[in-house]
Amino acid sequence: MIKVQKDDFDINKEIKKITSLNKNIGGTGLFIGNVREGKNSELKSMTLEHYPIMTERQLEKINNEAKARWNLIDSLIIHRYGKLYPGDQIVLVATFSRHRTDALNACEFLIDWLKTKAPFWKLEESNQGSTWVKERNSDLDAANKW
Amino acid sequence: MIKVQKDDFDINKEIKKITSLNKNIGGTGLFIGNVREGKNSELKSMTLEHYPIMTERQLEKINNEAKARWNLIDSLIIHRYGKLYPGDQIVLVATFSRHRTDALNACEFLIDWLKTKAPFWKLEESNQGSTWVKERNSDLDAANKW
Amino acid sequence: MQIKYFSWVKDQIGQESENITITEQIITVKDLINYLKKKNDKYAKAFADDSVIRCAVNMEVTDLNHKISDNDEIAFFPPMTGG
Amino acid sequence: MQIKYFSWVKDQIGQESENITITEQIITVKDLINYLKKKNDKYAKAFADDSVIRCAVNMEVTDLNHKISDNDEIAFFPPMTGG
Repeated sequence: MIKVQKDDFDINKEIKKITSLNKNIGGTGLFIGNVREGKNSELKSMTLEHYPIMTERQLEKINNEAKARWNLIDSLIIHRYGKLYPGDQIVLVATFSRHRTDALNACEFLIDWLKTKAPFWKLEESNQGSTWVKERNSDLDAANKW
Repeated sequence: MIKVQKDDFDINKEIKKITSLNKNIGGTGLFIGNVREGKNSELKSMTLEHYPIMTERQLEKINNEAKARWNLIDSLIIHRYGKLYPGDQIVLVATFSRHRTDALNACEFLIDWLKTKAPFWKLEESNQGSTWVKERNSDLDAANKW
Repeated sequence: MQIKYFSWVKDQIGQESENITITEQIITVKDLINYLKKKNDKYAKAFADDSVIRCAVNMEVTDLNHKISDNDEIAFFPPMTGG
Repeated sequence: MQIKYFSWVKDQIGQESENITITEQIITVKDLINYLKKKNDKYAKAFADDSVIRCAVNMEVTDLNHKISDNDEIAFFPPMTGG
């Protein structure tokens, strides 16, 4: 399932919604991304812009790719947009499988692909002004390894 | 932190306790293990036996190994013992880092090592009787790859 | 032709989206960029370096040689930074 | 010497732990196993195949050649299945 939303999420509730439906889930892999404050607490806020509808479609595609590559019982991507503050949750990726290897690999794959293939752009706001976050080469490498 | 307990745990609360203390956590890797019902719903319950004190010591050692190998801000292992039922949570491994790569690798490492190095033994109870779960070669291979 | 802009491309051009009717012949995304660059300095600056511009046609990421038509929704943005 | 048993080793021997005083000379874990096997059939059966037995001395996993003394806590169990 794909959710693109402004609101925060409760990790436990989101996971339980899925694990309570299937008692053959043996392993759940999860990744949660949070807004970092920065070295000298310089970040005041971060605004996530996205491309509505395309975002959902891209996440769906990435999710389908994960389902094709690994044996997953289910998977969940929640991605927030709008104005967020240091410590806030940005993204949750969860993969549910009979065994841990599929869950963990698919989870890493999903977050790696999200980084460079999901149409989000991050504006970092500090006392020095606002800056759009640049693409990182390490993220490109991580996406290309799959 | 290491917790060996009979009681269930709330994933959200456990994660928030740590992320709320440090706003430089950018990535949290998580693995949750659940009791699987089995192909024909044959599993009625599973009793986890452990070796008190040694369990805590071994988990601490494994956790320290993860901290030595990756840049982690914090990490958490919760492992339950006693009688559990299909769908119940058995174990939570959480790794907190500035960046996702450290968090995800350390998380996989921890669960791989737990499988063969944490003194737990699982008794599966079904209508056909009780059987102690055997060591899996794939788990040995996974532990040895690190 | 519906055009959308995101991130600093939007900031530089000064608007999120626009509808344009094109009189001259435009076959590819690249042609559209060249057309826009001639409109004014803002566009010229935003599109000064093609290599940092990414594009989607009808919400599918494409390269700049992709063929486009009047009914397409074209979007321009810098590399995505999700997750 | 305090001895603990877990999982099917415990089931076969029929108890979780015991305190034994050893009269004959025991140097290694292996010697202790051989001593226990002579006690009765339950022990003999539980320890019939060394290769499936794991051991901890004072809560540290060791091999069967590890030296032990009277004050040690020795534990016998099958391979661990955590997680």
